[in-house]
Amino acid sequence: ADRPTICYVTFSLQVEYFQLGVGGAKKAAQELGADLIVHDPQADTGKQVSDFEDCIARKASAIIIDPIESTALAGPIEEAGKAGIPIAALDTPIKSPYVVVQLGIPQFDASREFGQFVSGYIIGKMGGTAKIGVMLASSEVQLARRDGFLEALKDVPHATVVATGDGRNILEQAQAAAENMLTAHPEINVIYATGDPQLQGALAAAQSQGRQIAFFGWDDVPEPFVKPLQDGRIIGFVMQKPQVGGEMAVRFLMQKLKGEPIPARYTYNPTIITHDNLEQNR
Amino acid sequence: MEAKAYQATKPDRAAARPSGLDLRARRFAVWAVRYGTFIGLVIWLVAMSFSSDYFLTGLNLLNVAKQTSPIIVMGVGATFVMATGGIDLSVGSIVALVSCLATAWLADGVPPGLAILGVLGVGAGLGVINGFLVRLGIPPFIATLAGLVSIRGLAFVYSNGYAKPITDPFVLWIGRGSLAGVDVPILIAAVVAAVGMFALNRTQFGIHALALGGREEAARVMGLPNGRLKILVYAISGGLAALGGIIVAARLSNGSPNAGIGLELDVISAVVLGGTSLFGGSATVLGTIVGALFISFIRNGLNLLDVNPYWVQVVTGIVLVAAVLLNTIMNKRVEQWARISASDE
Amino acid sequence: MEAKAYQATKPDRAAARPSGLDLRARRFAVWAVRYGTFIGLVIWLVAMSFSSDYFLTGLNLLNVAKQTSPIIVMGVGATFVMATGGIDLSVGSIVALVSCLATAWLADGVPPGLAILGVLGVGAGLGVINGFLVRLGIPPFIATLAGLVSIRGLAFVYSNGYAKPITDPFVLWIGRGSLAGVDVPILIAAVVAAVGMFALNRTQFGIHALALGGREEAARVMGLPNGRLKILVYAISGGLAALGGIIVAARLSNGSPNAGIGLELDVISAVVLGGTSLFGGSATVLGTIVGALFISFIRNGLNLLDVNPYWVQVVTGIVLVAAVLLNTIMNKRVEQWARISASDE
Amino acid sequence: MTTPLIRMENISKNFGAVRALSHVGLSVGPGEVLGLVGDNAAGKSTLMKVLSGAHRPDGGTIEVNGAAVAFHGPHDARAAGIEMIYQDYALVPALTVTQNIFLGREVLSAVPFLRILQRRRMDQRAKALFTSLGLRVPSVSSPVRELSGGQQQAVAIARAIGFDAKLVIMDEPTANLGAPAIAKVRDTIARLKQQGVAVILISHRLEDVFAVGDRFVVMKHGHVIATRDVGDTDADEIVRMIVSGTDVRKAKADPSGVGT
Amino acid sequence: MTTPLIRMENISKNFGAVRALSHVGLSVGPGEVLGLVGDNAAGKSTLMKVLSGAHRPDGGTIEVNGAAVAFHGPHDARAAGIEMIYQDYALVPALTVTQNIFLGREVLSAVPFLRILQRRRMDQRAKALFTSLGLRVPSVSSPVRELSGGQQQAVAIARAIGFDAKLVIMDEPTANLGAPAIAKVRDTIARLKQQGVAVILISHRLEDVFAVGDRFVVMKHGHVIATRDVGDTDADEIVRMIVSGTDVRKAKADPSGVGT
Ligand SMILES: Nc1ncnc2c1ncn2[C@@H]1O[C@H](COP(=O)(O)OP(=O)(O)OP(=O)(O)O)[C@@H](O)[C@H]1O
Ligand SMILES: Nc1ncnc2c1ncn2[C@@H]1O[C@H](COP(=O)(O)OP(=O)(O)OP(=O)(O)O)[C@@H](O)[C@H]1O
Ligand SMILES: [Mg+2]
Ligand SMILES: [Mg+2]
Repeated sequence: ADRPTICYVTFSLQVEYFQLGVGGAKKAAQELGADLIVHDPQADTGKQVSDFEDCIARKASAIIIDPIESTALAGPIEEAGKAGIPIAALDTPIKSPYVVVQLGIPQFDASREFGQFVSGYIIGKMGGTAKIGVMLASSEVQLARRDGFLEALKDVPHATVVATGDGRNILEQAQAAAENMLTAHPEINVIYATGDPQLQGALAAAQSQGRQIAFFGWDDVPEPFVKPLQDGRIIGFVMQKPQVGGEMAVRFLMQKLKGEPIPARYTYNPTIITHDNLEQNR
Repeated sequence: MEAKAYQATKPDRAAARPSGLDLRARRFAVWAVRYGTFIGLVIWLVAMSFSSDYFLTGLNLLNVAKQTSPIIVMGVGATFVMATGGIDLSVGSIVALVSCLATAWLADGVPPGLAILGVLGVGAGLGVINGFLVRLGIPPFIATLAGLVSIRGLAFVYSNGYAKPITDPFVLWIGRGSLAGVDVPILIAAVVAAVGMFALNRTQFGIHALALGGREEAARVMGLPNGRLKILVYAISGGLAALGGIIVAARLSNGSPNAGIGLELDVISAVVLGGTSLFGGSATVLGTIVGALFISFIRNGLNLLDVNPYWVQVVTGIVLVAAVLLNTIMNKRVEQWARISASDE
Repeated sequence: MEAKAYQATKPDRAAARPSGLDLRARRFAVWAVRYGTFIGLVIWLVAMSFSSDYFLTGLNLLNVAKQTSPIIVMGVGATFVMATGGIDLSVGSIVALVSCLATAWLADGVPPGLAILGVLGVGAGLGVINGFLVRLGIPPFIATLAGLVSIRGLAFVYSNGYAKPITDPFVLWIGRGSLAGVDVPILIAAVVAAVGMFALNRTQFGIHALALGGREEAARVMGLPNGRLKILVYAISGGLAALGGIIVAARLSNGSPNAGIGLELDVISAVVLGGTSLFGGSATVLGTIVGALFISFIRNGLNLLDVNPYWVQVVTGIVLVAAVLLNTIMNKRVEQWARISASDE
Repeated sequence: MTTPLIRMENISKNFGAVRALSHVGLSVGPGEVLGLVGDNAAGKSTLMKVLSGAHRPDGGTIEVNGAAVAFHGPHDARAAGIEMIYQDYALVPALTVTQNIFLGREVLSAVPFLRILQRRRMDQRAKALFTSLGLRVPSVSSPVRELSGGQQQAVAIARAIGFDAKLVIMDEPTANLGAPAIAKVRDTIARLKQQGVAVILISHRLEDVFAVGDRFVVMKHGHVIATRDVGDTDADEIVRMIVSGTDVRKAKADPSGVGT
Repeated sequence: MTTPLIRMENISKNFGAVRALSHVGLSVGPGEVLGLVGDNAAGKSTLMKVLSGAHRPDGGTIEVNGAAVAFHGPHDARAAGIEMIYQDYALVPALTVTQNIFLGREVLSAVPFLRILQRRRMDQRAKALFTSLGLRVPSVSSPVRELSGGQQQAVAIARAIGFDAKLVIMDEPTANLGAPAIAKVRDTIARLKQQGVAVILISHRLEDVFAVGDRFVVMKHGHVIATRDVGDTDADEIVRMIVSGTDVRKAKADPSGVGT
């Protein structure tokens, strides 16, 4: 009972982004002398609630949650709060007095900013005309990334979204969907992908069809994206640095457990990675 | 060709009379195998209570019971389907569609009671379609596999992929409230299980479903309404899947087209673990409850032990095989072995 | 009780002799139903080529063929399993494990040839375990369902959840290269299909698998090695799932524990659509190829038409049911009807 | 002639191109034991399945006690007092003896709509039934799967005759039976006859019909060829008719009828 | 006495608590037709399944032409020239006539290891087989499912006697058959006998054994009770032994043997 136990209920460890977040938290926990327990609900909301409840049952000192669907957790969070367990929420904000700190990037705002970056590219390098394909997956976060992007795009009248593909966050599905989309729309010259598998699938599809397309996308820089960035196929890329979120969540919770004051919100701005700043961000 | 003669090397079994001790041991073995899953559950509970301080707390047990309640509700439906020798793969998708529909209707101001009745009707209606296809002669696996794919597609079409929050207090109460000190999901599961148990063992419908699964041709010539029975069991399964969907949505305060992915496999595993035959003719609702709790407690226990979550999956699969092996194969062998000693008495 | 007498109202069927035209129409109907899926595929191809300019391009057709090749490869294995009356739900998970293993081994400097042989061995070995469990008497659905859960768990344990890129040029060539102008995945699928067709129809093994599925007891008393046959078909299915896993990993240049989720359902759908019986005894590799292409072309066509991707799922399920309905039910009815006219001749 | 218990007239039935029955007539009086004989594929089983409601005829009429009836399924025929003992017994192996005996006509409690079984009542009645029939089973609550072949047959017989049947149809009840078991079946038939129950016995063993039957009906190729009182014929004549497919007496009287 | 074709000695077999066979002996000479009779559950089918390799005995020896053999499965027994026609024919409905006939002993091409079927060759041999046996099927490449019961029996018979069998076992081949079909089975047995093939015929119809058999073997409760040459006995004596379970002649000679 000397060492505090922090429960980390992630989104899905099947996605590298969340693994990095867990990595950051592990680092901080080791440094600060806390036990970190990781639960992986595999993107299943029901399992996430169960895992969260298991954390309450095992009397964790604090809980970090990366919500799959923010509304689903209202009940268990209240339970935890009443049991005196402080909670940190990553990525997706949760309205609850028991969530002592919210960490992450405001997805809609960040994607609108990124959309402005894309608009700049379209106006500057493509004469303001672009046929855009969007590759997404139906999760709350990724839909927000699409909506923010579309908001920014309204300022470029000749840039139109001609097709949308659902990659379901599964690489094979994403690649098949992208292949079909590119076949049906030979005019597409820009692709915006709201997550790793979607971007990777679209890249592979374009490569197999030998198409010249400007790629923009989200999340992290796994190995497969380095070369396309160097080759200039990926023009811009939002790197969220999820490690920061995981690490800071542990730090804030430890402070909270010691009774120190902490901020209610902690936002960090994502970096837009391009060909030029790739090396300093790896 | 080999030319080795059989020798009468084996001892003359029928002549070897077991001693009294031997007899008691045999009786115990039969009993142990028959209630294998139940005993497995008890052993697991005891072992876990020694391994983790948090396991045997009221809070944890209640949590697990709540988590299991949708599986129990849907498992009762699946028990009836399997009693007739069928299978229903579409229940997870019905959960998704129902949770989206209920959320949308509630948001449109439909009174909660009406919305709930409405989605129960939708679930039962989808079950009727499944049953009708099975009655036409499509193998249940295929008919409900098509349902699995199409119905989830409908959930996505209807919700456009978005999950939506539920704010209606009555529905939220279904998911997280309590009545007379008992959590509502647990209460619902208990009522459904009790009604299911009664219907299977004590009503004409239950016997007819078992007869249909036991030998369809005999049921037919005895004048049972096989076609109607098939439609009925799938309708029950669909309706209970909808009820499960309401519980899931209420527990998550959220209607999502991603709800219930893979839930059909949990439900089928629970029913089979409970001892219901995949080939029909023999079914037990009580077993289904034990099977569902077994799966949940294994996950919960491994979680509390901080086992790598990936290993939990591996272990779950192995336990499934081991339990079924015990239930079906050993059961036969041991019962035969015991019959020897019984007739020796 | 009703008291209405039967009247000889129905025309005397055996007496009504069909005209020549009628006969030709009947023969056509039989033929149409027997090759229902194939005709469905052709009609779909023609309809799509009118609806979308991009459909009938070499690029698109090749794309679809490439996308379909892992399903065809795995479908050949599943065809053998279903010939014996079994089912294999574990193939999607084998794809995941194999893709992780191969990627890791390649990263460790194992020569690609060796790594491929190694994972083929792993796939076949897992199949042997499946087959062994089935032989012990566990229903195939349960044995391989446990495999589905456990093997994907192993993939996550092994990879720790991380997807890793593949850079080995030989393996990448398998996914994206071509040989004599033909894409390698298509080539592999063609070779596997040809060997499978030959093995099913022209070898002792194929006939024995069909006999086992057709009537197990008869196969036993005729001295067929039923136990060994079961292990063999699941080993083949596992090995071909591993081969499918290599193609998938190579095509995606990536080994991921998430690969192949739900692939088993696509594979089973393709086999059933092709006309192989879920109950064993009758199987066709050619049909499986047609079934796999049918599913892929439906998805592809609807995508090209910019149909909401969610509707694609709904339609896929409906097509599955419709095709199986046509294949099994109508087939029987129409063939019986045609036999009447045949015996009238 | 008094009204027969059952009168079938002009019954026809086709399976695809196979004409299993063409314009067949048959009647049975109360307490009469009728032996239905004929070569394989003569249509005996099909005719009896029509009578027990398992098949619907393509044409023809059925009368019970002079009133025309239409059977929409085995249920209707059983309600009319017609029971059939199937060759494979048509028992459900996983259900108990009692459950099998009452299958499709369970004794229900008075609670409306709910169709709740009165299990103890049914068990008692099943036990009483076996006692009254002089048949023995280990326990009425053991699954039929665990019974021997002979015991299973006893259950099938009890089910058929335990519910005030007016007519019991037996499809080859003695095939595969040894001599002692055959004797028991004969006893059962004789007892039924005494109680005024009519019996139709399909059998390839003519000696069974000679032992307990009143009348032969000979079928071939979906037609009734001839009818003979047991006292008025011998095995030789019946076999000749089964093989030739013609009524030998008519044939003698009218040689043009031979070789139809 | 010359070496018999088959000699079984001291064969025992238990199923759980049921002692199906206890120390049974039996021998058959070449070309001999042996009628194996007995009440239900006497152990006839079990004994024959031991001989055809379908069951392994718990003890005892089997000799073929004087040499001891051990059958590890039906395959071994068939290789030794022992064929069995099962009561349900043991055909695979979905396979063709040819495929059924050659099931388990397919004609393979010379390519090593690959076990490729010579389909045309097998079709031809199957056709020739049916011609030589005087049996008829519509086409050797039609699935057995589409054949009538009689045609299916023809396939089962052809499979059993088409491969130089030394002994053909028939388990109740005439149950459920009409008179004309029974005559055909008798003809088949007579033809086999002429060719020097031994036949063991299990039948509840004693007249079949009297018509074509040489010797009766009577079983009861897992024991062989008596053996009689056909010329040396009558139906009455056999039936009495089947029912009583004792050898009536021995019983007369030694009254203490009665009522065992
Ligand atoms: N369900 C069915 N479908 C198609 N044909 C059938 C069906 N039932 C019977 N038949 C055919 O109808 C004819 C009469 O068959 P049925 O079974 O009535 O003969 P049976 O006199 O009972 O012969 P057996 O003595 O062999 O039992 C046969 O040609 C048979 O093949
Ligand atoms: N596979 C088995 N498992 C358990 N018991 C069996 C099995 N096969 C046969 N028996 C039992 O062995 C005994 C002998 O049966 P068997 O089938 O050899 O008799 P039979 O003489 O062929 O009788 P029938 O004339 O009825 O065919 C019976 O008591 C039977 O129940
Ligand atoms: Mg019949
Ligand atoms: Mg027998």
